[in-house]
Amino acid sequence: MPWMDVMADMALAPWLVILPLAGALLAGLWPAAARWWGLLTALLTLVMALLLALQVHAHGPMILDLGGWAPPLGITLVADGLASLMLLMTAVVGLAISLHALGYLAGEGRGHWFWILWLWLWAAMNALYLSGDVFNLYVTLELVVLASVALVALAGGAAPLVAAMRYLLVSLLGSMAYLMGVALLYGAYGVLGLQALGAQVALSAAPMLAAVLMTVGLLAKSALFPLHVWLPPAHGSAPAPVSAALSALVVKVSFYLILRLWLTVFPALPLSGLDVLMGVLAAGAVLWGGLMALRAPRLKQVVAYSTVAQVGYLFLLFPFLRAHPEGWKAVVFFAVAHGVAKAAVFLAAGTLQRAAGHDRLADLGAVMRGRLKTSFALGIAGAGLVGLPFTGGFIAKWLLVQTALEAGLWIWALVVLGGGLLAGAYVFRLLGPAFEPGPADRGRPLPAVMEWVPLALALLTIGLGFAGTPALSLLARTLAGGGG
Amino acid sequence: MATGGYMLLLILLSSLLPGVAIFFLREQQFALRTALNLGGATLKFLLIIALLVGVYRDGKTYSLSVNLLPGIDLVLAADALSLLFATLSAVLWLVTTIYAIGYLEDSPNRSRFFGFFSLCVSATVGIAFSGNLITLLIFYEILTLATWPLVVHRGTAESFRAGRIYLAYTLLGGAVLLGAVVWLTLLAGSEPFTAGGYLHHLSADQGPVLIMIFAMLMAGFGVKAALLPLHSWLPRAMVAPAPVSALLHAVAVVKAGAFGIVRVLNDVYGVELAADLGVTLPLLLLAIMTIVYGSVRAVFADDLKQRLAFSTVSQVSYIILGVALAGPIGAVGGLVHLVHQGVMKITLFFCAGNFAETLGIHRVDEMRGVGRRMPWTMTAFTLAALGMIGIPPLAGFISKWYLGLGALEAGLAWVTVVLVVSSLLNALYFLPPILRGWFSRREGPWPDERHGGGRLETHWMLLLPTMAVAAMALGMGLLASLTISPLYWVTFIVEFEYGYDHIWRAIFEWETP
Amino acid sequence: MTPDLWLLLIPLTPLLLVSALALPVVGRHLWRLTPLAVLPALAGALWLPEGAWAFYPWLLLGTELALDPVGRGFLLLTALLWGAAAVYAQGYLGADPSRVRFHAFFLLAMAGNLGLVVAADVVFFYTSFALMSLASMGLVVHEQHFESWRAGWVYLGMALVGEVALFTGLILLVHDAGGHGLVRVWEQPPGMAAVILLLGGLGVKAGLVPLHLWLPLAHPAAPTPASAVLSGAMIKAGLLGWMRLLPPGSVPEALGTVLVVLGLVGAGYGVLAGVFQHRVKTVLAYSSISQMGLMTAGLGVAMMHPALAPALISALVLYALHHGIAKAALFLGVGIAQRVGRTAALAWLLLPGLALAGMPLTSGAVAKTLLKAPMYDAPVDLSLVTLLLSTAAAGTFLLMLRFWVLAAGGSREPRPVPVSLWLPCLALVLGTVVLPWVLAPEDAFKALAVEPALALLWPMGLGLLIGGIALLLARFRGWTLPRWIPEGDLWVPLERGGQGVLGWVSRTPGFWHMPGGGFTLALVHGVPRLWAAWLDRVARGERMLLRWETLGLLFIGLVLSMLVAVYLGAVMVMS
Amino acid sequence: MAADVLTPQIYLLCGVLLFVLGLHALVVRRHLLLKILAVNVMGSGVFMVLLGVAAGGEGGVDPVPHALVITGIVVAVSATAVALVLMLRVKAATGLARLPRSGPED
Repeated sequence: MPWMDVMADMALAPWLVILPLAGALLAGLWPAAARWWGLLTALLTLVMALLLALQVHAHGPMILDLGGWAPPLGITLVADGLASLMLLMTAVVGLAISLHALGYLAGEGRGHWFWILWLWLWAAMNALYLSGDVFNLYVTLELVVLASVALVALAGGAAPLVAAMRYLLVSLLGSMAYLMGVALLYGAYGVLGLQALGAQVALSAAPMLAAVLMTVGLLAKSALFPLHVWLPPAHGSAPAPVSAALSALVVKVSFYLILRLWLTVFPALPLSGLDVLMGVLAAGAVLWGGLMALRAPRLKQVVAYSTVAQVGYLFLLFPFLRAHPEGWKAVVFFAVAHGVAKAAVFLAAGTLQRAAGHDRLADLGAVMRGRLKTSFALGIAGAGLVGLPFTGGFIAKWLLVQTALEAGLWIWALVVLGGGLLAGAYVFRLLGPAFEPGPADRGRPLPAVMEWVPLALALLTIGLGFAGTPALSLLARTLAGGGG
Repeated sequence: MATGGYMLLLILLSSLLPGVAIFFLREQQFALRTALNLGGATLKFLLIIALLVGVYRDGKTYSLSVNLLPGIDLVLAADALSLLFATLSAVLWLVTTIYAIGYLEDSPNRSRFFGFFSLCVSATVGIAFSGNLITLLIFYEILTLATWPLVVHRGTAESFRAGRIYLAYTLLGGAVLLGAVVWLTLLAGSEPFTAGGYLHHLSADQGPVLIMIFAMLMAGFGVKAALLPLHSWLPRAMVAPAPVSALLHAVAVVKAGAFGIVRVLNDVYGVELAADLGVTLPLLLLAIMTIVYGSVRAVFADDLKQRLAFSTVSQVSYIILGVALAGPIGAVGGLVHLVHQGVMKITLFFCAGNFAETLGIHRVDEMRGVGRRMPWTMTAFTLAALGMIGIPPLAGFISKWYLGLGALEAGLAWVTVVLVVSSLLNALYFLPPILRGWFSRREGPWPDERHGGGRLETHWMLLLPTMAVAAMALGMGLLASLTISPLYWVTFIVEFEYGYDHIWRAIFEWETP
Repeated sequence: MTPDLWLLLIPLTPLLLVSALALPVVGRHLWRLTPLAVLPALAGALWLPEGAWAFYPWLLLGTELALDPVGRGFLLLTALLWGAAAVYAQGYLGADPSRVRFHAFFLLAMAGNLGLVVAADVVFFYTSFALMSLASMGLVVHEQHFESWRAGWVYLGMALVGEVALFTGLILLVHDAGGHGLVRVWEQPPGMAAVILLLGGLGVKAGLVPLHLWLPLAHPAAPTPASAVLSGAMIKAGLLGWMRLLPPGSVPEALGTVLVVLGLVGAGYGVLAGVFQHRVKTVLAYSSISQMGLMTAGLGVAMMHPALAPALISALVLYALHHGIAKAALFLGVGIAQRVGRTAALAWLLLPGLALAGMPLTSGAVAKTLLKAPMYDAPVDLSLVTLLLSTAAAGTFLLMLRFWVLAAGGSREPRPVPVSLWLPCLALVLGTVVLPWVLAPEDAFKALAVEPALALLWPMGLGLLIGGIALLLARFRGWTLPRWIPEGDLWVPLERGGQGVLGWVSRTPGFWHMPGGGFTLALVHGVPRLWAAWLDRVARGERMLLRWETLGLLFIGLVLSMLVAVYLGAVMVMS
Repeated sequence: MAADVLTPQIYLLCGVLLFVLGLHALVVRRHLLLKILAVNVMGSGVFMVLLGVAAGGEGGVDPVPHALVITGIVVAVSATAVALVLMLRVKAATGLARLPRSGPED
């Protein structure tokens, strides 16, 4: 198609950072209209992300030196299949979050702070996905963390503040470890670019130590069991759109970074040994998170613990990386499917919480019966979390199991299947109150958008059920690893 | 290239869309809801008739495929077996919808009920039209999702417990199934169902792996088919309203499991390969154990619906027994029981529902003298129960006849002993309610009488469907040789599996006496 | 009317009438039409052409109906008896509130009985047989007394066991033959298993001796018209089934021996047990067992010597006809005897009783003579059999004496006998004399010629002698008949034993909670408790993890363990 | 020469030492201010390592680590600012400038 050719020459990547940043700026300058700036930004960013994905799909990875400066001092933007898929997921979920926030934050005096921070967070995430060197990744990572922490704290009150504080400290700890790793890498090789590092890293002490420090630091940020404890309070007590953004997007950011590092920088390092350790942690996460989700008394806590469990699947990455060349794609697809489904669940939970005035599961029945659309969204997106068919979650689960079996790692296949059972248990626990006898009650009046957005996002998880092939072919346009 | 896949899609949507629409109706919108329900059910019925005409008269093939993952498609296709199951579902659904409208009159949450009810039929028809194992798996899991709300519909602590147990079993089964299907897909790719199986070309040393996968598949489907160690959810799920029990037992859940087993045995492994692998005999033994165990438990169950539930546990294994005999005649018996059991069991559940709803009868010993108060329902009950025992000329007899002949043909004459024992046990738990109903006198009032004083013994929407399915149970046996009978149809299916000459020589040669 | 339609109408008419009973308004009165339901059958027996055959491919698995000479005889019997009983029932039931139900089951059983006579394929035969057996249950328990329930359960249990045995036997036959038409089935000699199953399965119905237990319980319990058809027509279905499914010539000859032995034992045992009975209808029931024994022995001889089979079979048909009519006449007569004076009662019951005992010129004499005649032509000496048959006739007479005594004795309340009672009874009584001369005059005359009256009379004399002695003893020495053999003979100890076992089972709780049930229970109650405890433990762990100290240690620990892991991996790669 | 070789080594060693000290304090100290300071100490350790790296390169001083350290300090300052604000808020909301020892905050 001719327009595709025109597009091939366009530098889309910078806009994905510039647009949200500009949005944040405008929202700050013009607080009364912050929401509309936010919405406009979200829409435009989605369009850009879509175009970028198409472009990458058609022409392969794009590399752009900002301002013509070459690395190491200049900043390079790299948009390949993996990055553009994550950008697209972020944009779609981001638009939904923005729309939902329109209703959720309606009538709140300090609402514009949300928009500023949220667009700032979005810009930071996009920048992170597009960064091509380890130090820029550090900076963007810190930006993500600071914005997220501020967003959590936005809710006010003791619980969110304490949660935010804990989140910040854990994140900073992780960042420091990561930065130490960066320093070690630079000390050893004198370059920062992912590709350049990948080309040089060999089996020796410095990169090994760097890899471990960076990985563990990022593990703390992505809340892998047993370093997950900061997540449930933070995600559970933040405002619903923020919870959605944190659980669906921010957690994926540090996972993405780990994947990038091991895919591009450290392929030369041995994974045997590490894969078992990570696999065990992943299994522990799936089990622990699932059990905690079964016990938590509040809707959003259940969903937060569900994130803890599902992060476990992400770190099956390591066994897969070692045993199967394409294995990481399954995990990435899972990350995308989980992002969409989890956002839908959190947004639906937010709607119910707003309608009922609380989110205690035991007393939520009436509102769930009254707010059918939202309960439906909860159900469908929940099915996505469990991995029931016709949802992206099913395809993701299928890919995970397939990869595991293909590589002969049946034990991880068992973890995936067993985790699905636990997920089934807590998702149906969530839905239970809707089926108790009693009156239906619509609760407090809410803008319609708060009901429609979770539903639309839930339907999108069904759409993802048919997106396996395009997503995989987009992932095939990922920049290959370095030296190995 | 097959065309007309839109027909299949339409058939799915004919229940899906009304179902979704019904969810968002208010409780009071009775007329609209009923119109949507019946309209959808009728439309589906007509579409399936059109499909049948297309397949059998015009020789068309219908299929539709959507890509899911590289090399893996979601395939809907109509072959003889799918049409059999789909027709069963469509017909019984129409009837059950009418029944449910009558049954749930004035009860709360009807919109939700009928919404999930319609989702359930969509999933079942999806299972019927699944063209490969993955599609089957997908709809199978959807069915779990759609039936759970029906099981917990009443919202009592008991129904939640039943729902939990149901989920525990079915999700576990689904997980095992997923593992098996992925594994099989890795070995053999995602092939469409093929009569005679598609695993022949795998090398001989794959044998142990194939056996393992077979066991997993059986465990996965066996959960819903209530095979022996996996049956406990079924009697507990009886807390659901009567139309749901009827549907779970007759068509949807239990049948889906049995249908899956048939598919795996006939169209994935192929009977020949399965027999070579030596997996049919264990399956046969399992089916036999289930048959006997279910019957024994039914004898000791005092609650009418419990008794029917254990009877289902037993009867569904007839289907598995039939296909596990690994011969054409046994397969005829098993497959035809897929339909016959459905019709008879739905009749029994309708009757149980009528008794409970009209007179408040829940236990077998409360049925004294009910024949005089509700002769029509009691007639239907008698017909269906006798059919279950295998008394001619009812549908169950036809199944049992071919199962027996199939056992002899397979050289497993001892299986007939199982049939005999099971028949006697069936008689032991079905005859007492029949005899009490007809010949005992009622002293004192009924436990909870409603619908009294009308010209009919109960609400017409309860009575009419009951009579209709009872008539079917009779007609399927009495007129088994008609070209529209399930038996005739099943012979077509079996023909594809075993080859044309074989089956006709074995079964229908008496046509020239 | 074409044979196609006619043959089908024979079983169909009663079924149509049953359906009509369900009609909204008129249905409640249509039971009065019951006697008319036999008309197609009666007409068919009389006027359907020889070899009438019809095929209905749409019915069941493809149904064949036919009328051969054997079938014609049985059809005539069946139609006559059911017609007579139906008329009788109109008067007998009077204003019974459950009469519609009675007639419904009556018609169903009638349809089954008529259907199995004209059936020419095993599936339809089995269908009709089952319909008859199960619907008769409705007749047996009609009165709803304790006695009828007890009799009903025994009847039903045994009938079902017979049913499944028959089913299995038939499947074996069909499997061997590759088709289920009777002609097709006859082509293959049946296997041993099939023979045994069919012998037993049909033997229940035919009252073959160890399987006869239901008969003496069910006959007295059922309403009189029902007893008449049970004893007159329905138990003959067993005999007909043997003739149809185990035709002489294709079955092993040893089976013939078995049948002869069992039949003769039954003939003797029936008499023995019968004379000790104290109720009229029970005596008649034992008489039926005895008579069926004779017929069984006759069929056994035919199986032993296939050459004699044609003659024996036609004799057996006549015998069945004779016994059916006489026995039905006696049953119906019992109902009348209770309403009239002693003499009149005896008058009603005398002729059929004599016929049963083989009084010359009656159908009994003709039948017995014709049955024995071929045996004299047998290649081997069958004099023992014929002797025993004659002795059995003596027993029959003795039994009849006992019957007359009982029927004439006891209290009675004279009531008017409506026409619907006496007319059918009279018809049957006359039938016992007239029938052989009308139906088979040549045979009847031949029978007269073959056997001198003496040969028929000595058994009666013997019976009279024994009976007379007993009567005299009773009259002058105050001797009463001991109750040596209870009603239902072997069933009584069986029932006691069964009750003992059941009592033990019900006192032993383990039996009522099936092992699986207990397991499920444990699963349902135990697992959730365990589960909750586990969840609590996990939650405590989570609180532990939340402490900064733990978190920091875990962080450091993770760094160290990953270092170790990577190092180990590196070592592995190096080596 | 010995001093030339030794200086970067000392920087590296001190950097690591600072990092570990900071880590220790972050884990052990309960007051939030101390924790925030501990993070800053850790950051200083990393910067020191970077400076050591810059000094250790052949062909003179590498400018890139300096750029990195400057950027890092900017980031650290903003993070510290956010953390301090948050600490004050926590103090205002709970009355304590420390994290509760256990229990989910609900």
